[in-house]
Amino acid sequence: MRAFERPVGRLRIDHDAVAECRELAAEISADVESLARSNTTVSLERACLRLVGVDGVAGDGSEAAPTPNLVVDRVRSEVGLERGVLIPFFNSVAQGGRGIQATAEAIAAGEMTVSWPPERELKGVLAAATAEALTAVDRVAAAAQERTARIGSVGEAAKPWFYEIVATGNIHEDIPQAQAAAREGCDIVAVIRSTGQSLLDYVPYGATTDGFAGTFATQENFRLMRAALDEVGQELGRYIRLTNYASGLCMPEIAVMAATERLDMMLNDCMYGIIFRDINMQRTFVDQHFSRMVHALAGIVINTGEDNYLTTANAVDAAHTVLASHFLNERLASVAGLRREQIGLGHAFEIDPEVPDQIALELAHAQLVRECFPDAPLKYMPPTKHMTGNIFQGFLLDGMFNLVGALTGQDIILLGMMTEGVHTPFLSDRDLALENASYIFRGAATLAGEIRFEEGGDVERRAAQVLEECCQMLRKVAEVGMFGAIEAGMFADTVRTRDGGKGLDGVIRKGESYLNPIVDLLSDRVGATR
Amino acid sequence: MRAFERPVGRLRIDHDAVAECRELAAEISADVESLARSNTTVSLERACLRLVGVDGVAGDGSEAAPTPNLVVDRVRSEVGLERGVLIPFFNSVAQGGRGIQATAEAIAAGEMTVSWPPERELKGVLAAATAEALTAVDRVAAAAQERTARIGSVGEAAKPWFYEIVATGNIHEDIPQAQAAAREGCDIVAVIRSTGQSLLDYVPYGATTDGFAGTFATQENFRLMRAALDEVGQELGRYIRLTNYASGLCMPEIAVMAATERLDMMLNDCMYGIIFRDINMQRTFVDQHFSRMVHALAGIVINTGEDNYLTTANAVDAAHTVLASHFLNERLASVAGLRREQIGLGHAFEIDPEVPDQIALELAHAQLVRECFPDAPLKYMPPTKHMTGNIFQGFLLDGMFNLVGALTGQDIILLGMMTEGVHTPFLSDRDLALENASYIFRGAATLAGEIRFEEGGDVERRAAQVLEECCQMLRKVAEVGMFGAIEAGMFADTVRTRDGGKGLDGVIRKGESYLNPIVDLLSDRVGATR
Amino acid sequence: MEVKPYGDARNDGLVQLSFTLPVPESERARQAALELARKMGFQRCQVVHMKAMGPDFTFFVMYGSTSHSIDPDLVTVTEREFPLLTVPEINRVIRESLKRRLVVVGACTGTDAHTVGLDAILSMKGFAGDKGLEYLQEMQVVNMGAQVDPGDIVEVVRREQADAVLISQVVTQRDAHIVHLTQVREALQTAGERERLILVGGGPRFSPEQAAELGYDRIFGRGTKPSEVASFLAHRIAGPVPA
Amino acid sequence: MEVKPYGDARNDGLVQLSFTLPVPESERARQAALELARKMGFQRCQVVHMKAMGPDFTFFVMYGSTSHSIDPDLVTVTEREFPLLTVPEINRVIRESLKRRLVVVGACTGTDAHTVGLDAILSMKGFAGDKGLEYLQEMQVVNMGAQVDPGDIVEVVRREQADAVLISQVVTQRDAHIVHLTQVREALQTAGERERLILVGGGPRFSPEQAAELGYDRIFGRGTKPSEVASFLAHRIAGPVPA
Ligand code: B12
Ligand code: B12
Ligand SMILES: Cc1ncc(COP(=O)(O)O)c(C=O)c1O
Ligand SMILES: Cc1ncc(COP(=O)(O)O)c(C=O)c1O
Repeated sequence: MRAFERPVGRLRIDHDAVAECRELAAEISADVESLARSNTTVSLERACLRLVGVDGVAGDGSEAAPTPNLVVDRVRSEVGLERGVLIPFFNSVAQGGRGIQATAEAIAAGEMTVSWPPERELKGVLAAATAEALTAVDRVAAAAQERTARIGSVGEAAKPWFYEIVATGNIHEDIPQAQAAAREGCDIVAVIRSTGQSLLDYVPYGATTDGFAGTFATQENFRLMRAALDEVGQELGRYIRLTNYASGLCMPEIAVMAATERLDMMLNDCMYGIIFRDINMQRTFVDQHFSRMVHALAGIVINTGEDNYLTTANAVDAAHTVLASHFLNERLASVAGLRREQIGLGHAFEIDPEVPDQIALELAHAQLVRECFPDAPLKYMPPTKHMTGNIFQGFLLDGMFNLVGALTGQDIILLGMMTEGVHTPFLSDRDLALENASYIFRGAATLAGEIRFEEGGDVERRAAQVLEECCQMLRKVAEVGMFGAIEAGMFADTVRTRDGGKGLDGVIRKGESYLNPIVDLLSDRVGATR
Repeated sequence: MRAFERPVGRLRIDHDAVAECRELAAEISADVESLARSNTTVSLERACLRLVGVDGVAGDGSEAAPTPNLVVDRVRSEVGLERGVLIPFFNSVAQGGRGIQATAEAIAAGEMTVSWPPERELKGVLAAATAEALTAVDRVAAAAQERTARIGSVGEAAKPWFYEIVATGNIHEDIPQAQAAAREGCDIVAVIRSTGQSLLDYVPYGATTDGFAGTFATQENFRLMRAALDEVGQELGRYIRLTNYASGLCMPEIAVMAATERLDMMLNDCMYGIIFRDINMQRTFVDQHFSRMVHALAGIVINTGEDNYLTTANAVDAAHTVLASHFLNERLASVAGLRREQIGLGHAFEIDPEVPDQIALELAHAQLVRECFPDAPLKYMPPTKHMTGNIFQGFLLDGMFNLVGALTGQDIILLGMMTEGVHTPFLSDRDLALENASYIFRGAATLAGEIRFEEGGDVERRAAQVLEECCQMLRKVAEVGMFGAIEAGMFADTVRTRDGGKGLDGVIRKGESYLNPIVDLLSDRVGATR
Repeated sequence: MEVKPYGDARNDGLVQLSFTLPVPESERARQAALELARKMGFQRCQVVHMKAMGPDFTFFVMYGSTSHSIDPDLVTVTEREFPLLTVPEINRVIRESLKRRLVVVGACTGTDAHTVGLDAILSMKGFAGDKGLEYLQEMQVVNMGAQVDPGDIVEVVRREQADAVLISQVVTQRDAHIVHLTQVREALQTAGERERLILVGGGPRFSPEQAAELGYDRIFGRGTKPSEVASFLAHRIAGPVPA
Repeated sequence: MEVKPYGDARNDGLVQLSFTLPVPESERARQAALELARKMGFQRCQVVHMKAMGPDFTFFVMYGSTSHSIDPDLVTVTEREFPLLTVPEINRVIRESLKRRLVVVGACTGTDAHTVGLDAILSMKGFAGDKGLEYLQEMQVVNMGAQVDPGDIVEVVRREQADAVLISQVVTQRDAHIVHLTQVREALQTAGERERLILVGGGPRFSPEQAAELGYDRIFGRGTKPSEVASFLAHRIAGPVPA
């Protein structure tokens, strides 16, 4: 068996067209970038509070609310958020003198008022805030270093990395299942979230056992799973990666929690929330820019969500929309400071198996993405939409997905489950999926370096067509603008309006005197365009 | 989807080595050919009787014996078989004046004596025998014409042809299962035989329901199944092929029955019986030559059995033995008059899935066979030895087999069963296997024309190595001779001696005055080397 | 006539099973699996595959011959209780019965965000060759989309004076689909709207016979075609129509 | 403690099933499958896949939660009743107990021609890293090969004065393996040889607990290693040896 290799130059593609796509993406993203720089959101501000150490909940049961939410809400109502939450908050810290968490709890409980410091004290408060911000940002960077150190001592997993999902809803069932998966050969564990979490405008607290088809993303759940995977990784001599979802209304906060709990990868797309959760587009664009800076510093690899487009749109007709979105996601990721090797573009094997030449077409698509993004740790998603209750045929479809993944050198292989069309994965489904992938990669990975496609043949022609359509689409998007394109339903066949969807009321235009040392430090550290 | 194509020229192979292999095969086969021409067997003689119309059984239950056996036994004991059965038999016909079947029954019952005709009557008897032989041989040729006509009117199945096995042991369960398979997309039905039939020195009679893991090959079973497949083929607008096994102690008789019942393909190998059934090698070589002449005239495609080698030998180490045997089988087939397009060489996907690069190696082997035999209707056999009770993984393995079959343009695809490691196929196993193959061929067949292998890469190097080893092996076989090679266990890791095994007593050296108009006519018609 | 599963012969009763036991892989585990299969009524059981799933679990693939049989003629079947109508027929029925358009409100409720199934039924585009309900001239469709609160559904039902409510549920883990469908029914009941409405549920893991227990007028399962739903609605407002 | 199958939570009881019914594909067929699964003791059954297999049959894939449970501590297990010995230990035991070589006759009987399994046990080459019985200095092995008549086995047993007879059966359709193993035992009994012999059977579809019903001293199943068979033979001629 050869070592992992990213086969490039297997298809002759139009490199001028690729360059044009990148330029168009830059042009299109400009509006989004400036929107992201000129606005803040409640979640972004809460994330900053979390970074400096605010945590906990107040109240019980369904009355419970996270302290960061309560603080931001009070600042918003008493001071406004146009200038950010940190200065008013550190003003209170300075005034009360009881430290960060206690101050936050006091504000949350309504025991302290909040206010913008008077001009003469601003400098001192800013200095205090900046000092804490520095510590916070260092902590994020430290997580990246700890990861590197651990990989060095425990051992790195060989690529491609097999990625599996646990989804029992109960963190205490998730843990043994995740460990079992790692023991059978899984390299990356994703704990998928309970349905509905992404629409909550707060992050639940503590260890949870009551998710539906997924387990709530909480700091404690992150911590428990991280510890469990460190333990099993040690046992196996292979660092096991953990991933979750920085998306939904709390994208920035989840990003921050992931960074500090040393998660390794995060689902983090520039448009997923807009399209699939009807989250307001402005909210999403602001949040994603911040969360990506956090990921950049934390050494987290992001995974984009283009695969999802093909669950609502047709995978042949809409193949170019995936590629177009890749160029946009790439651009928005790099302006947020993510390095090429942190941009795990996501795509998928979603063509209906009834379509003639399905395997050849998938091969063309997967190789095209590889050719366009030779350095990206691509994340390849298995068939989902066309998985039925025929688990035998489904197992085979997953095998062909694995094969195409092997032939085209995809870095991250999300393993398909034969029961995808039925239920969230059983323990045994995951194990069988690993057997499937191990066989295919052991048997065929060497072909990644071997296979050539006929010049001007079907595979090459199909790739050329998709690239051409992608280029045309980006030209059109450049005309109508990013917002206009989404309003026109150009992605995933889904129409969203600029002011529609959830969470717009959480977007606040930054005032002239917006002050946020965390954002500033982050931008500087990761070299994000400011 | 493209039309079926046999991709050739995908691997750069040493064509001089291929030519040398063919020459060596001719050299090696010379002994076998002369053995086949200078001997006859009891089964060959019985087959001739069957061809001129002798049929039926005498006696009941376990005492029952087919009339052709009884006649040949009597001729052997009373006249000897050195000059063949036909002249003594037609001498009796002439004497008794009661027609062929009645004469046979009378001889069988001991009511008539048999003798070689006196010199002066010999010419007349020979003329009568020759007239009947002509009718018989015409009947065989007519079956070929009827097949062509039927295909013309019903419709031809598109290649590759999917081949499935029925094996209930009961012809009346076999029939609906075969029809169900055809309706789901199967193009060729094989009724496998009961265990042990190949060691019977007679062919059972009538419709049978008591086979073990297979149904007895009888003329009536052939007839019933042929009718059932003609019926379903008509319904589907696609001619459904029927196949069985011309091997074992009755190889010539089964060949004759198949020819007259219009079977379309026959398993018919030059060494299978020797190696896997411990049938005497002289018996086998004589029988196979005769049976192949029959197949040649009947337009039957033979399938050779090299795939079996890999069930006892290691599929990587012994890959070249398969290829070497192909050259021998090809040679012995063409000297028996089979046309290139009738020589369905058999090979198999039998490498242990635990072996690194298994898929790449299988691809190399399958493409190499394709390159060496560009015109052969290759028959590709699925994994059997490494199929376990893990039916999911087994289903995937079968899928990869289908894929390699699609990429290398194999003509005949014997569909793997996910339950190969468990039981003879269930109705549903066959249906799932067809779904598997349909998906893979629909999705990937176009790649057969598209894929190239890196020059000097692993696939090409592996193919070169196998060809080189094959050539070396044939050189060695040429040294020790065919008999010596088998005695040395060079095929399938199995040792057999020249005089060992079953059935040697049924081999008779032809006398100077051996007379057999059927053999003569057959040889002439098919252009077999005499 | 009683029948049994068919492996490769009439009434051989052969069934394939797979499951995991929380028992470490061992001969004991194998025997436990065999014994469990026997309790289920299987005879001549075989464990054809056994594999450790980590130190605590074992996965099995088995074959066995069931001792149970079934008479297909005696099972109760919720056959489609309404005729399938063409688009013009449905439009005519609505026009004649209501003298106005039929108002349909659809939603994925609870935390379920799987809209593809509901859209397949409602949207112009439709499903499997059928146009969706929006295509019917005499239907006015309000598609509320994903993750809609029962309270919001009640509100829209009132505002739009809906005649029919269509609820989709795809996620079934820990019976989410049952819980959520029940919540909508209860909210409509509390609001006094249930009785006058045609209440329909659907999703891939539902079975029509669940309608009664859920308090719905009709439940549709996987592979439902829009024309079936439209025909059912027409049937309900008009009573059975002559073919 | 009683346990149930584990899908993705303790004791959820989830089991996957597949089978074919001789009923044309229809809603009736689906209900028949569900009802049959209920008879087997499954609850919350789902037909997740249903496909016509020709006009007369329907194939189903199902999931259901079994109401049965099992206490793995209470199942009877045929644990290996003899210790595993090394090659020198086995040779020593034979030497000491018999003062001569142990004579083993092996055959695939009846119409069975699957010799790979028997060869795996007997031949030098062995299986899964173990050498076969031929490798043991103190064993004298006669491998009679495929499709051997019981009568021929008796003859060779007498001629060679065999101590042990090893019979392989791979084909199981219509219980061929049971029939053939029984024929050999009966032939040996009739010949008066059974009692003084160690009679061993083997093949992939056998289970050790079948020894009693078949009248064999030991039955070995799939994946048997030569060393297990050799250890068993040593154990039998010497009685248990101290480890
Ligand atoms: C597409 C898809 C998604 C898309 C949804 C996009 C969208 N806008 O709908 C995306 C990627 C966003 C997604 C996300 C998730 N998904 Co999802 N998804 C699927 C998938 C692949 C296909 C579903 C589909 O579109 N089917 C096609 C439609 C046409 O079929 P249908 O829904 O059955 O609808 C038909 C009938 O059921 C019926 N019908 C349906 N509704 C109604 C309503 C009425 C009134 C009527 C009359 C009829 C009717 O008519 C339709 C036409 O015939 C399935 C797996 C699969 N292959 O089934 C998983 C699946 C449904 N998802 C699942 C899960 C768990 C999730 C997540 C919760 C995972 C997570 N925790 O992140 C998320 C979150 C979603 C949420 N909050 O609900 C699970 C559910 C498991 C279970 N049984 O509980 C599945 C089964 C995958 C799995 N095995 O884990 N998913
Ligand atoms: C190789 C093979 C063949 C080869 C056999 C070559 C040879 N010289 O043995 C060939 C190609 C000739 C062949 C032919 C047939 N085969 Co076959 N064959 C197989 C195959 C692929 C592998 C068997 C094997 O070698 N396993 C490897 C060995 C090492 O394992 P094992 O036999 O289980 O042996 C181990 C243990 O069981 C045990 N053991 C076995 N015997 C003994 C004896 C003793 C005393 C002891 C202690 C232990 C022991 O120890 C061994 C080592 O661990 C299986 C399918 C499969 N994947 O299992 C089908 C299979 C066994 N064959 C089958 C059939 C039906 C046939 C045919 C009858 C088909 C036909 N009608 O033409 C023919 C005829 C053979 C005949 N007359 O018996 C069926 C049997 C179905 C059933 N359950 O009844 C199978 C299961 C395939 C299928 N699903 O249809 N076959
Ligand atoms: C980019 C991205 N974010 C988030 C999610 C998870 O969605 P949610 O947590 O909103 O249900 C997904 C699901 O696949 C995704 O692809
Ligand atoms: C060439 C050949 N002949 C015959 C057979 C069938 O063997 P038998 O009928 O002798 O069991 C096979 C089995 O695969 C075969 O490959």
